Order: sequence, then C-alpha cells, then structure tokens
Amino acid sequence: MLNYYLIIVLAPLAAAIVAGLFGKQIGRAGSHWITILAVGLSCALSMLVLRNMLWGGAPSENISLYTWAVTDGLRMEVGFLVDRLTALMMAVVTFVSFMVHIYTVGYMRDDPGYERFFSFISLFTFSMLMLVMSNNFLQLFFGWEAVGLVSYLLIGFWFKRESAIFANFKAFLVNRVGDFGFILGISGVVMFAGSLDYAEVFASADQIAGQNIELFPGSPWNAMTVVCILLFIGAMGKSAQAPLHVWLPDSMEGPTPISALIHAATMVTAGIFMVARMSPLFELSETALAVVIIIGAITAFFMGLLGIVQNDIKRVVAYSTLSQLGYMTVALGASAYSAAIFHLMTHAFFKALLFLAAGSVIIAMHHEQDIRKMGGLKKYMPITYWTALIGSLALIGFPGSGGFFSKDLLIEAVHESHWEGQGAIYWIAYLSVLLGVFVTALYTFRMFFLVFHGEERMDAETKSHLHETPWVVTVPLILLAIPSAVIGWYAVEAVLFGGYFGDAIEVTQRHDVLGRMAADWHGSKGLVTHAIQTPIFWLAAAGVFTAWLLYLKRPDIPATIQSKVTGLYNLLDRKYYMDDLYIKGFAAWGRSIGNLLWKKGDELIIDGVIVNGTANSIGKLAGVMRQIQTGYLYTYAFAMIIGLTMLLSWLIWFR
Amino acid sequence: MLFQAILFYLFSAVLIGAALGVVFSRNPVHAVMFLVLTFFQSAMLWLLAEAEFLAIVLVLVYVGAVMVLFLFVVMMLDINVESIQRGLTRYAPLAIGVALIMAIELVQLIWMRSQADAMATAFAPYPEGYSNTKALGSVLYTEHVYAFEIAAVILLLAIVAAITLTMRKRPGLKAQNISAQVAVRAKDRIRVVKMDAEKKQ
Amino acid sequence: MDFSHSLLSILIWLPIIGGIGLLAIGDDEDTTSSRSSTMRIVALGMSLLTLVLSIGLYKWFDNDTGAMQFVERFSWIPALDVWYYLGVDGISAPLILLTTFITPLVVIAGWDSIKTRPAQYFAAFLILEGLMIGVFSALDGLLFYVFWEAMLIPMFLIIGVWGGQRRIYATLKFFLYTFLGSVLMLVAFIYLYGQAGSFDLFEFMNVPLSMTAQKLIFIAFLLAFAVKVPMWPVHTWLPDAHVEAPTGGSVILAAIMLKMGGYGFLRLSLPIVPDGSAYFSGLVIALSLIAIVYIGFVALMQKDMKKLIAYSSIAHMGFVTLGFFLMWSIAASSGAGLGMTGGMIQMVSHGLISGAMFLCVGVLYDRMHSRQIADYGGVANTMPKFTAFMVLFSMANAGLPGTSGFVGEFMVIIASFKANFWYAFLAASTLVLGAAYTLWMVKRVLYGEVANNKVAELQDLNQREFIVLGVLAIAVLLLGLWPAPLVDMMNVTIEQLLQQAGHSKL
Amino acid sequence: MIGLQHYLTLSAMLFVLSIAGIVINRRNLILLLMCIELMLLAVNFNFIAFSRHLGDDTGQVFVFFILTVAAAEAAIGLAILVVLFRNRRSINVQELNTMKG
Amino acid sequence: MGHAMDTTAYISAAPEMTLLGLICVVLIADLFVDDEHRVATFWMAIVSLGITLWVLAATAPLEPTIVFSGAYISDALSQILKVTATGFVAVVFLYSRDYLRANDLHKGEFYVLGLVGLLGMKIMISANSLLTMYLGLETLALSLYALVAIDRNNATSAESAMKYFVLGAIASGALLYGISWVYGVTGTIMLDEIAAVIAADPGVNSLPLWFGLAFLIVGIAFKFGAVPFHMWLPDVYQGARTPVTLYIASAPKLAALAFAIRVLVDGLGGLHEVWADMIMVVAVLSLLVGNVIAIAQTNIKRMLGYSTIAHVGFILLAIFCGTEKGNAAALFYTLTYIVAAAGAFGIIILLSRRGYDAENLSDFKGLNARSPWFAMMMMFLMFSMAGVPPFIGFFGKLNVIDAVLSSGYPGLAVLMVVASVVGAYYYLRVVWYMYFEEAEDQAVLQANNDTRLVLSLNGVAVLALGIAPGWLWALCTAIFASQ
Repeated sequence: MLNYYLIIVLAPLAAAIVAGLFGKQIGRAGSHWITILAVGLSCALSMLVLRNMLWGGAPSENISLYTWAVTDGLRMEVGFLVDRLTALMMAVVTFVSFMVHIYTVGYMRDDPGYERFFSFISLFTFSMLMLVMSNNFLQLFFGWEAVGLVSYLLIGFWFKRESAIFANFKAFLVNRVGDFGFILGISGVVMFAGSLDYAEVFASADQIAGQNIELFPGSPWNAMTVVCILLFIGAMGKSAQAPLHVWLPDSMEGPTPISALIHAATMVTAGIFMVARMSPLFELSETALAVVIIIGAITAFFMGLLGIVQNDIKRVVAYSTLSQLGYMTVALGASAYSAAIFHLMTHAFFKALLFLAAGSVIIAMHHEQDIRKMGGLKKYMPITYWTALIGSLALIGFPGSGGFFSKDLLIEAVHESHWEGQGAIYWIAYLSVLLGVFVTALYTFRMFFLVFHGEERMDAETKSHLHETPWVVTVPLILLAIPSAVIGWYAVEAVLFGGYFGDAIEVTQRHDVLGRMAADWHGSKGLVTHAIQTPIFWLAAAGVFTAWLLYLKRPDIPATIQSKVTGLYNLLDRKYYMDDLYIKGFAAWGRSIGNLLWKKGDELIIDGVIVNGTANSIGKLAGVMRQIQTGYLYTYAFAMIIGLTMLLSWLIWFR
Repeated sequence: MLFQAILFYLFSAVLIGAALGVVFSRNPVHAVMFLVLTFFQSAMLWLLAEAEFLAIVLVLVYVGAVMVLFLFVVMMLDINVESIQRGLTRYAPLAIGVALIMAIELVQLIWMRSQADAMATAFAPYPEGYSNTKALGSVLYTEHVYAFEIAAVILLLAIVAAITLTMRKRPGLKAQNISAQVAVRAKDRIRVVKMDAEKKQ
Repeated sequence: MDFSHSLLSILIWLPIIGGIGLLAIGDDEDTTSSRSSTMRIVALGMSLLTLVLSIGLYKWFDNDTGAMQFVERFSWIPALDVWYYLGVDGISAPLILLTTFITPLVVIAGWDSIKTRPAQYFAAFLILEGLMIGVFSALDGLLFYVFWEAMLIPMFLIIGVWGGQRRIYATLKFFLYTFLGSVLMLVAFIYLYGQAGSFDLFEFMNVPLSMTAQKLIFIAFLLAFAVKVPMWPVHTWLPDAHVEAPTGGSVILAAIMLKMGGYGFLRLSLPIVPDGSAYFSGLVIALSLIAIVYIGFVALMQKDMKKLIAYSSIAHMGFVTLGFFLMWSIAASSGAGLGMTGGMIQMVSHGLISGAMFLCVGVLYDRMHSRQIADYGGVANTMPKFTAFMVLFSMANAGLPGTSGFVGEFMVIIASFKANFWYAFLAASTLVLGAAYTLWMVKRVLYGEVANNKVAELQDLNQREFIVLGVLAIAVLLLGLWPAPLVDMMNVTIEQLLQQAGHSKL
Repeated sequence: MIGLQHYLTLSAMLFVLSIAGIVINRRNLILLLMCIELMLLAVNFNFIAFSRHLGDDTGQVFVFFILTVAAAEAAIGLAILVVLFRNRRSINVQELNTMKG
Repeated sequence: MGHAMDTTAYISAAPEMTLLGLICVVLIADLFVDDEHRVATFWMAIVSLGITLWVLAATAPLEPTIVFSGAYISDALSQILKVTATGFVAVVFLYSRDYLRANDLHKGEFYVLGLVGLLGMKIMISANSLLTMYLGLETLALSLYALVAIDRNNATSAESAMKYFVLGAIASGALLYGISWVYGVTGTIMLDEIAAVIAADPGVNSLPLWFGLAFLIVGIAFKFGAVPFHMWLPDVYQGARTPVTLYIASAPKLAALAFAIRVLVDGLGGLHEVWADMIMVVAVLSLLVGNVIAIAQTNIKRMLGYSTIAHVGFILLAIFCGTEKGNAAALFYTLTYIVAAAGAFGIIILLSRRGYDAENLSDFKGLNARSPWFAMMMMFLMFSMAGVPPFIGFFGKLNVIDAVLSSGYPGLAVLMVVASVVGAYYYLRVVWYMYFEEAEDQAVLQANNDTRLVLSLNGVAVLALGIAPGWLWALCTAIFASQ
C-alpha cells in the first residue's frame, strides 16, 4: 500500500511543482490538466484506500517513510498512519479538492494567475494529505503549517487588492497564534512522552496524565491538561474557534474555489481532525474537554448570529462555517469524536457546495457579492439554484439531508454528554447548539431568499448578462450536491455507531456518549421519521420561516428591527468588536511596544547612552584632556614638576 | 670652624639672593649678572669644600665663556626690556605651592629621614700635599677616558649644531663679488648691435 | 585522490592565495575589460574550487567519532608553545561547509553590481573566506584568535568601502564593538596559557580552574561571543553594519560571521569553563529570551528592509544561545542535546536564510537603490520570480516547517519546554512575532498595486540572480525536509560536548 | 659644623628655586635657560658635597663633565633661541604656543 | 672589580670608534660636496652605517664584557639594540633623502647629526656607568635638538626645538640630581657596583636612594615620553620636519629602552618593589592619556605622537613586571613598534612633496585610489600598531599582557586591552580616510625605487613578522635569560 500512499501524496505535489515552475511553458491548459489529473489520481486512489478499509477489511497501517533526524534519543521521522480516520479524511480531501480543481477551470478562466492558482491548490492538496496522513506530531505540524502557507498564498492570490493582502496577513498571524500553542503542546508531548510518534505517545498517555507540571510556582497542573489545552489552542487557530476566528471571514478575499476548498471543507477542519486524532490524550483530561466544549459552544452560537447581519454572500457562508466548526468542536468536547468527524465530512460536502454555488452566483453577477443587490436569480441559474438549495437544506439539517444526520446526532450527543462535574458547562453547550439551529436556518435562508427569490435588485447591465454558468462550474456543483444529499443515509450508522473508526478514536467508558446513544439507534430511517418530534426540527423550521417572513414577505421589518436595537445591531455588525480589539488593540499595542523598544530601548538607551554615549564621552574626554596640552612651555614643565612631586610625596608619605 | 661656618652662611645667603635675583629680575641683563654672581658665590663655596679645581673651572668656563655667551645673545637679540610684561603665570601660586612641597620634602629627606648623624659631620679634610687638580687629572685620562672622549664628541657636536643652526646665507642680501667685478671686460658689457636704418614711409 | 591530511590547510589558504592573486591582478576602471572579467572568473573559480574541495570534508567525515578529524599539527611559535593546529569535528565541519557554500554565491551576487574596485572587493571576500574557515578549524587558542581578529579587517573594509551612506559609522562601530569583545577573550586566553603552559585548546579544557577564575573567564568569553552573535544588549552594531554593508557583506556577516559567536560558546566556553557556564547559564538564557521577544518587537517597526532582516537575525540567533545553554536547566535525562543540536542547526539554517534574505534585498537595491520599505509596493506585479523566492525565504525566516528555519527552532523550543515551560513560551512567541515582522514586510514590499513608476519599471531576476537564489532555495528546502545528514554529523560531537560541559572542573 | 647636610640643603634650595623659576616665568626664554643653569649648579653642589663626604673623586669628575656638557648645551640652546628669534621676532614664552592640544 | 682594559676595551668599543671616525670623514667630505651632489653625503652615511654594522657583527661579544673601568658594557642586549638602531638610522636616511632634497633641506649636517645621534644611542646602549649613560643621553639629545631645528626658516620647527630643549634640559637636570643621590648613597656610579652595594647592604635601600630613584625615573620617563613627562612629544613630533620626526620616533626608543633596563633592572633591580609602583602609575597614565588624546587629533604626526605615548605605556608595563619575561616583552615590543613607526612616518614622507607636508589626516583621503599598494602598506602598519593580528604589533601586546598576567595583575591586563580598543579608533581613522573617502589630491606619489622597495619591505615586514614571530621572541627571551 505504501506505493499508493506515496502516489496519493506526491502526485499533487509533483503537479504543483510542474505547474508552479513551468506554468508558462506548459500553458494554461497544461497546468489545469496536469493538476486535475494528479488530484484525480489521488482522489481515485484515496477512494480505493477507503474502500479497502471499509469493505476490504484492510488493517490500519503505520509506515515510517524516512528518518527526518535523530538526535539525543528523539527520533523525528516522516511516515504515514493510515487508519480509518485517515482514510475518511483522505477521501474527503481529495474528492472536494478534485471538484474544486474542475470548478476552477471555469471560475478562474480569465485570471492572469491561472497556472499559479492550480499550482497552489495542488500544493494545498499535498499539504492537507501530509497533515491527515501523518503518523507523528512533527509531520502533523509540517502539514499544519503548510496548509496555512497555501491558505496565506491563496487568500492573497489577488495580491493587488489591499483587502486581500490584509486578509492573508491577518489569517497567517492569527493562525500563528494558534500554532504558538500547538508547538508548545507538541513540546509538552515530547517532554512527557519522550516521543513524537503517535503510537508511542498514545501508549504512554496514562503516564502523561500521571504527571504534574508547575506552571506557576506552587500550583501544579496536570500535564495532560496542559498539553491538551496547548494542542487545542492550535486547533482553535486552524479551525477558527473564538477568539481566534477573526481570520476566517476575511479569508473570503481569496478566490471562491479556495473558500470552498480550504476555508470550508478541509483546512479549517484540520483542528477538528487533530483533536479527534488526539482523542487518547483528550480523553484523559476532563478539564481540557471542558475548555474544548465551551470554546466550541461560544463559536457555534455567537458566530452564527453574525451570519444574520452579513450582506456579502461569501461572508454569510463563512460565518456559517465558523458556526458549524463550533458545532464540531462542541462534539469533540463532548467526547463524540465520531460525530464531529461525521459532521466534518458532511459539512465538507455541503459547505463546499454552498461556496461553489455562491461562486457560481458571483460569476454570473460579474463579481458582485452583495446579496442586497441580487434577487430572483432562480430563473436565470436553475442548476445553481437547486444545488444551492440542497446545500442550504443540508446546512440547516433538513431531515434526510447529509447535514441532518450529522447535526442531529451531534446535538443529541451533546445532550447525552452529561457527566459528573460538568454542570453549567453542559447546559451552556447544549443550549448553544440547540439555539444555533434556529440561527443557522435563519441566516442560511435569509441568504438563499435574498439571492434566488424576491425582486431582482441588480442593475440592468448585470441583468442583461445573467445566465447559467458553464459546465465546469455546474458539474462540480452537481457532483457535490449528490453526497451532500445522500451521504448521511449511508454513512451515519457505520461512522457513528458501527465502530467504523476502530482504534483510531479512543473514548473512555465514562465519556462514551455515542456508545450510549447506540443503544437507542434504530437506523437512519428511524432517525428521519423521528425528526419531526425533536426540537431541532422545529427550531430549524422556525428559522426558515422567520427568514421567509423577514426577507420575502415583509422586507421592511429588518430595517425596523435594526433601527430599534441599534446597540445589538452594531455589536453584530462590528463582529463583537473583535477585529477592533485585535487591530486597534493587540496589533497597535504590539507596534507601539516595538516602537518603544526600538526608539527608546535600542536607539536611546543602548545605542545612545551606552554605546555612543561611551564613545562620545571618550571623545569629549579627549577634547578636555587635550586642553591640558596648552602649548605653553611652563605648563609642560609644570606637568613634569607635578609628576615628580607626586612620586616624591608618595615615597615620603605614603610608602 | 666657626669662621668657615660664617663664610658658608654668608656665601649661601648671597648665593640664594642672587638666585632669587635671576628668577625675579625684570631685565635680562640684570638676570645674567645675577647669575654670574651666583656662580661666583658657588665657586667660593666649592673652595670652602676644598674642590678647588672645579671652583676655578666654574669661574673660567662658566663665567668666562658661557655667561658671556648669554650676555652676547641677550644683547644681540636686543629685546625691548620695557615691552616684557612683568608678571607671573596663571597658576603661579599653585606652582609656588608645588615647589614649596618639594622643598619641604627635600629638607625632610636631608634632615630627618636619613642617617642624620653620619651626614652631619664636617667633610674629612684632605691630607697634606693633596692636590685636587692633580687627583682629578690623574683619573680623568685613565679611568674616565671613555667619558672624556664622549665629552669631546659632545663639544664637536655643539660646534656642528650651532653652526648648522645659525650660519645662513640671507636670500635677500646684496653683496659684491669683487673678483668678478675685477675680471670683467668691456666687451662683455657692451654688445654692439647692427641694424638697418629706418626708412621713411 | 586523497588529500584529506592537508584538506583544512588547503581550504584556508587556497582562497587567501586567490585573494592575493586578485590584488595582484588589480583593478581596471573599465569593468567590461578583459582584465576585469579575468578577475571575476578567478574569484569565482577560486571560491568554487574551495567549495568542491570542501566536499571532501563531508565525504571523508566520520560521523561516528567525537574526536578531531583532518588534524594538522605543526609547531608555529615554539617559544610560546603555539601550534598550527587544525582539526574539525561535528560542530565545526558544518560551519566550514556553510562558509564554502555561501562564498561563491556572494561572488556571483557581486558579479556586476560592484562597480568600484571589484578586484579588491572579491579579494576581500576570498581572504575573508579563508580566515573564517581558519576560525572554524583552529584548535590552538592563539591561532584561533589570530584568525578571529584578522577576519575583522576585510569585513571592516568591505563595509567601509562598498557600503551605503552611513558606512563609516557602521563599520567603525562594528569593528570597535567586536574588537572590544574579543580583546577580553585574548586576556582570558593568555591567562589560560599561563595556567596550562600552552595555547592548545585541549590543554585549556584539561587545566583545572577555580570557580572565580572560571567566572571571570566566562565573562570574558561571553563578551566576545555575545557581541559576535549578537546577544541583547550588545547587538546594536549589527543593524547598522548590516544596513550599510554591501549585499555580499551583509550576507557573509549574517550567514557566517555571526556563527562565530555561537561556535565560540561551544568550542570554548562550555568545555573550558563548564562551571562558569553553568553558573551564568541563567543569564545567557535570559538574554536569549529577551533577544527573541524584544528584538521581535523591534523588528516589527523597522522601515528599512535590511534593518528588519538584521533585527530578525538577532532574534533568530537568540535561539542558538538559548539552545546551547539549556543543558543546565534540564533535569530530564535527554533534551540538552536536542537544544544544542537545535542551536547548531539554527546556525546553519540561519546562515542560509538570512543570506538569502539579504540577497533578495540586494536584488531590489541594485535596481531601485533604496532599502526603504515605503519605496516599494506591488513588486510582485513586475517581478514574479523574485517574489516567489522572496516569499519562500520569508516563510523560512518565519520558521515554516519544511524549510530549514523550522528545524532548529523546533528542537530548541522542545528542549526549552523541558527546561521550563516559560522558556518555551517566550521562545515560541517567535512564531507569531517572526511571522508578523517578516510577512508584514512582504506585504508592504511585494504585494499591492504597483506603488510607483520605479517599481513599474523593475526587471525580473536575471539568470545570475536566479541561480544564486535558486541554489539557496534548494538548500533551504533540503535542509528543512531532510536535516538528518547534518544532524548525524553533529550527534556524536554534541554528546561528547555535553559530557564535557556537564563534568565539573572544580 | 658645616657638612654634607648644609651643602645638600643649599643645593635643594637652588634646585627648587630653579624649578619655580621655570614654572612661574612668563617672560623670555633666556631666563628659562638661566634657570636651567641654576639647576645644574644645584646638581653640581650635590655631587661635590657627596664626593667630599665619601672621600671619592668620582663625584667631582662627574661635575667636570656636567660643566662641559652644560656649556655645549648652552651653546645649542642659544643657537635654537637665535633661530627662533629670527623666525618669530620674539622670545616671549607666551607666544610660543602655535602647537597645542 | 677587575675591569678588563687594554685591547679588549678597544675591540669592544670598536663599533663606536669606527662610527666616530666615519662621522668625521663624512663631516669633512661633506665640505667638498656642493648642493647638487649632496646625495654623495647620503651614500657616504649609508656606507658608514654599513661599515658600522659590519664592525658590530665582527666584534660581537661571546659573553658580557665590561671595559673602560666599568664605563662600558658589551652584551647580547647591547648587540641587538645597536644593530637595530644602526639599521633603522639607515632606513631613516633612505626615507628622508627625497623629501630633504625636495624641501631644500638636503644638507650634510642632517646626516652628520643623525650619525652623532646614533653614536649617542650606542653609548647609552653600552653604558655601564651613570656617567656614560648621561653623556650618551646628552649626545643623543643635543643631536636631536639640533635636528628638530634644522629647518632654520621654519618657525614651528624652532618652536618645537625650543620646547624640546628646555624640557629636555629640565629632565636631564632632574636625572642628574637623581644620579647625585644615588651616587651619594651608594658611593659609586657603576651600575654593576650599585647593584652589588644594594645587594650587600640592605641599609642603603632607604628613602635617600628612593629619592634618587624617583628623579632617575623622571629622566627615563621623559626620554620615553611617558605621562606626565610626555608633553614635549606631540609638539616635537608635529613641529619637526617629517624626516626628523621619523628619526625621533624610531631608533631613540631603543636607547630609551636600554636606559630603562640598564638603570632600573641592571643597576637598581634590588629596588624593584619601589620603582615598580612608580613605573606602573606612569605607564597606566601613558596608556590612557595617549590613547584618549590621540582621538582628538587631526594632524597625523601629532596623532602618532600620542600613539607613541600609549605604546610607551605598554613598554613600561612590561618593564614594570620586573621579570625576565617582562624585560623580553619590553624588548620585543620596542623592536616591533619601531618597525611600524618607521614605516608609518615613511609613508607620511612619501605622501609629502615640495613645499607640502602631508601632515593632516585628511591628506590620506583616497590614498587607496592613488596608490593601492602603499595604502595597503599603511593599513598593515596601522593595524599592527592597533594590535590586530596577524600583524606583529599584536604579538608585542600579547607578550606584554602575558608578562603582566603572569606577574599576577589581571586588572592591568584588562585595562591594557580596553585602552587598545580606544586606541584602535584612531588607527582605524587612518584606514578609513585612505579607503573610504574620496581623494582631495590626485598627485602621483613620487619616490625612488629604492625608497619604494624598502618602504614596501617595511610594510610587509609587519605582516611577515606577525606570521613568523617565533624567532624574534626566542631571541628576546634568550637575551634576558642569559643575564
């Protein structure tokens, strides 16, 4: 299998290198063909791997590829751990990536950076695969940062745009804040487990949990808690959990395929994947799990709220992504790792679909992204309309859609995850995810209605050119719509209750909510039929209804509400003032610290006073001392006499 | 002995007075004269100490030659006595203070800290028939021949140096060259030039 | 052909002779004349020949021994028991390879951007190369010191003759600063000589020293090496020197000369005064951490590209000293070696990356004659190839995994976590700060609309520049993706060094 | 009892006086030269006194050479003085400060 | 004391006698040479020096010999110092010739006075009695006074000569006063006998002798130009015409060293404890004052004057140790220092031309463009003086620091190196002007090939000696080990 893995990983890399270095030589078509073929190959082989795992009963494999370095007893290797979790991720990643590749051919048709773009997304695929296939922390971190790099490059793809390059800089930095924690977490792992290899670390998990570390003198912390929280900070950065979420909405400055691939389907879920992968560690620290669940809950609910006031089509989807990532995180915190991963998978499909649909709309609208200037697009773009509808329904969890299974069960799992000592945390998490359902439905269908229904608010010029997008755009939409719609039916049982993940995910008995839920499991059909009895359904329906009421039926109400509760509106409109806090707060603070240290510390004190000060005072001293050399003979003689007298005085009186 | 002491103190007093005169006199000529007096008094004191040869050399060489040289230069340079500022340097008080300290130290050295007893005795008189000149002469050309030769070199050096520094041809000086004047002939002086008569226009 | 018995001498003297040859060829006013081109070819040929020969150093290097290899030992000054004593081990060999690798690139980089007195310019670099290799291979204290100081002279001239506006201030500051540091080292050497009766470094290592003596010697060493590294707060010569130096000078300064300080700590401080080092290790760690954080903030605010990179060098070198001095803070059985290896790797990697960064700035400077970030903007529009390289090196500078910049930092952070959580916390802040200052510069220089007409007229990399940056890019990536060969070279030596440093001399 | 101490004291007084003369003189250079002669005289006194005290003629021989050298010295000193005067038209010590610092 | 006499004496003193004879020959022969052919005098002087060197080599003593009733000593130290002094006087003449000719100073007297000065140095170097030491000192000093004033039409020269003369006279007065006390206490003026008396009778080691010692130190310090007896030095360096400065800066330092070692070590070695402290104070002051004031100078001759003061600090600190190593270090330092000093002034002369002395630092601007080779030579010399390896100046400093450290004075060693760093600044300034600044003056350097050759050898010597300093150090240690 190793050869398969190598091809899966290296084919996109090779394609990226070829397209990147020789893009001009092989031309636009050459670039997209080579990358699409490479990713297609990866995708096919990934499917094969997944198939072998699922049906072929292939065992998980832990292969060491080569030794990166060995020193001081620490082996640093590069290798693959391919188990069911990995296989699933590989399939999702390569599939979405493949779709996005195809879609890009249409979306980026007129862009001068065409070859570069293909090179980047291929490179991204490689990086993401390295991340998910890693069998050790080092390589994980490599993939982790590499996807960050590509994300940076792609957000800033249109580097002439001030907003784009601001967004990519911001994205990278915020991610780096997460990585800051992450690398400390890895260091902690090495310190307590003495290894970077997953298998060895997991094997010594109990031993880690048995140790303490004194972060502050006199207050020992459980080592596992520290390590897990640090690792989770990394996940917060990558998966855009509050308060490190601020980069994701801005990342919409990148081309839409990127938003679909990186900022919805794959990269942002790396954090979720990582926590799931680290389940043997997280399971041993309830404190860490509590942190995870709280962060997730906050993100899920509050980021959803922001989606309601956004007018940029991509930003709405972006906030929805944030909110959904929050859901996944909550699931992780509830030890329902499988649920999180399952939601990750369905989300990947439907969110990629939504983004691509949004992209399709944007193409049709000639790069107009404001939903207030759209409306009634249904008749112009039927394929986009229907696929977007599927995506939206999946997002709100319409019974039977992919999102329904994952979200419903996720919320259920949170509901179940009520173990001792959680108290308020449990209720916060549960209420957040529950209310989040309403919010999700509201913003999703607000967008949907404003774009596809109602009056046509675009200008005449745009309107005259409106038509359905070409097949390279619509085919991926359709291909993504299919799994969005149906994947839940087929996968839910296997993934959540069928022990699909095997030993890839470990849950302690006490936390095994899914295990408890499995007892009540009556198959997917049962779940769908019972959907109507759950509050989740009604909350979603209420959300859709509200959206219909506010944005189709009575479009005047939102403005009224807005004027009534300006305070709340402003809070949402300014995104809880988080950007202000970071930019005007931390960034400005950092700059002024820098300025202070530079101007006052380096230039004034060290250079001015100490270095040049010494030099100048020696110079001044020289100036003063040369005054002694008056040029007058009697001074010279006098100096000699004084010297002589000193010698004599010393001899006679002091010796 | 008492007489010697009286003489000593007398000569010493004059000596110091003359030395003060050298240091403080306004007129350089006076200063030279005071210096001459100083040397004379010194010669007297040396005679008292039975160093006759040196006493005589001092008078002959110093007063006779060196002091005359000084006087000669003073006169030659024709320094305007009135224009010379009367006064002391800025830090004269300090200088005098330092000099006093040194004086105190030297006196302390001579009178208190050294083997005062051994030093307080009078000089042992020379034996009868002793000639200071003869004694010095006998060692000068034997034991100290090397130093003597060097002294000769120094004198030679002084001659060379003094001539190098002071003898010069003044660039602007107009002098006659007698022999050239005598040797001149008429035809060297007048050149007869033939030229055509001027034509009228 | 096996010439390994005199390889080090060849590596030292070949470039020096080449440099003298260049001086003999002399300068020609006409930079296109055949004499000028002969001169360039001689310079490049000599540096390449040195590089090729230095491959022997790698090829014949025995990774399994901590003993000195390629040893040469002849009496030099018998009256003082001074030996011409050369040899390398796992900590010096990589640095020599780095030196021979960087020098040809510098020569190529200066190919036609140096208009005034090119023969002297190239000669200075060749001589400098020989002297630097000398520093890394000298095993006799006096020989070491001679190379160490002699090195200042060509660098002094390089900055002063071919530098920028404030070159004189910068080069004097550079010279005097380093000179002050190293003369105290000389005093320490002479003291040790008095104790050991020889300048042999191994004798220095074996001679017993009292705690007071060790402390004083350590301070003397610390001053010498801290200035060179440079460590906060004796770093202020570096931004000035870097900014004013010509591109090649900045590259050599950053890539190799700064490494001398780190090398000095390993070669001298730790084994000769282990107890002194232990006593002051807290201080060094504190200074390193201050360098990482403080300088990170300072770098953020720089308006001059070279200055920014110079400051980032200081911050990165903070990892080196941090890694070296962690060993006394780590109670665990392993981890000290990790820090030390990390520091060493960081040195090599920083040599490549900072060199590449300075070359990038040099490329821009050659075209625009400005180093001010504000004068640029949107360079990516006109120079795509250049942008690709610059972004790559910036990412490496920010410590992205897969590039060499990551390797050392990673190891040091892990090791510092073992020592103390807060060490690691402060050290890891470079992930944020490093990315912030590097990428902010990238953003302002490369991205955006074309800022002005001058930027609009920029020409992309020519072949020569492409080769230089390309070679460096490959090196940076190679080292990042597979550092094992380098690490293997050092492992045994570092183990041995750890034992030596851990063994009290009292 | 006039002995060594008296001569030495006299010598010391001359010595100090000559030094004071050199230092506090702001007038002409000739005076400086004369003070130097005074200083040498003081030295001579010392030598003669010690020579007599020790009963050893070397001291007197020394004085002989000092006198010789002093004469040569005076000649050269005055020569320099003349050169200086020719160039400067002055031998004022206070004007002798074109080089300083 | 059975001092050897008769023929041994004349053989021992043959170098001095030969030189004296040749001086007379040159002096007389010069009368018959007119101004156009004055170069003949130069060659005669060079030949005289050559012959002297040969005589020196031929009469080299196998063991220390004391002749002329103890007035004269010939030993290894005297031999090396005399050879070096003779050689350097030849170098000085060579460097000076073209300058003198261009500036209408090409007179036979220059060479004669120079040779007499050399004779004085030799007398000092070989002096075993305080009397000969004094006479040698005066021979040298009087020649120097005359040399400084040799440009009769130059007011500055005359002024500096006057200052030099007056201060020199004061110093020799103090020296004589000291000698008188030493004589009075020990009853002898022979240095070996003084040492014997001090060793035999502890009673003499008391205040009167110390007083004499203090006055002697004034004389020594003056000769060296150590603070606070240094004030003549910058003015004389600046005021004298450059060849004279070159002369003063080179060979007489050897005589001063001999003076110090003969008197302090050979004669009054028993009083080491007493004089060490005094020498140390003087040396440290010299180091600091010399280096600091040099920074403020714009005239390069004056700057090198102050630098000399700083170097003297090093030499005196070596002597201060009072050990064999210290003495050897002092000798080594002096020998190597004058190599650099001679070269530096040689280059200043090279840059000068008719009516124009390259005295100011700014005259060195852009030298690298005018003459890369001599710029490099000057750079070598400056770095050597600054004590940067691999130039020989470094080893000089190394040995002194070694001596000081092994005598147990780490603080002094640190002070010395820090002072060197301060000093490095002004040497670097010369390099900076030569290399980093544009030339103000594009005139081509004019010099004969022989001068160029010797000057180049001089510059290369500081490097070559630095690369192979071992033999010289071995020689210096051997000289003091044999005593």
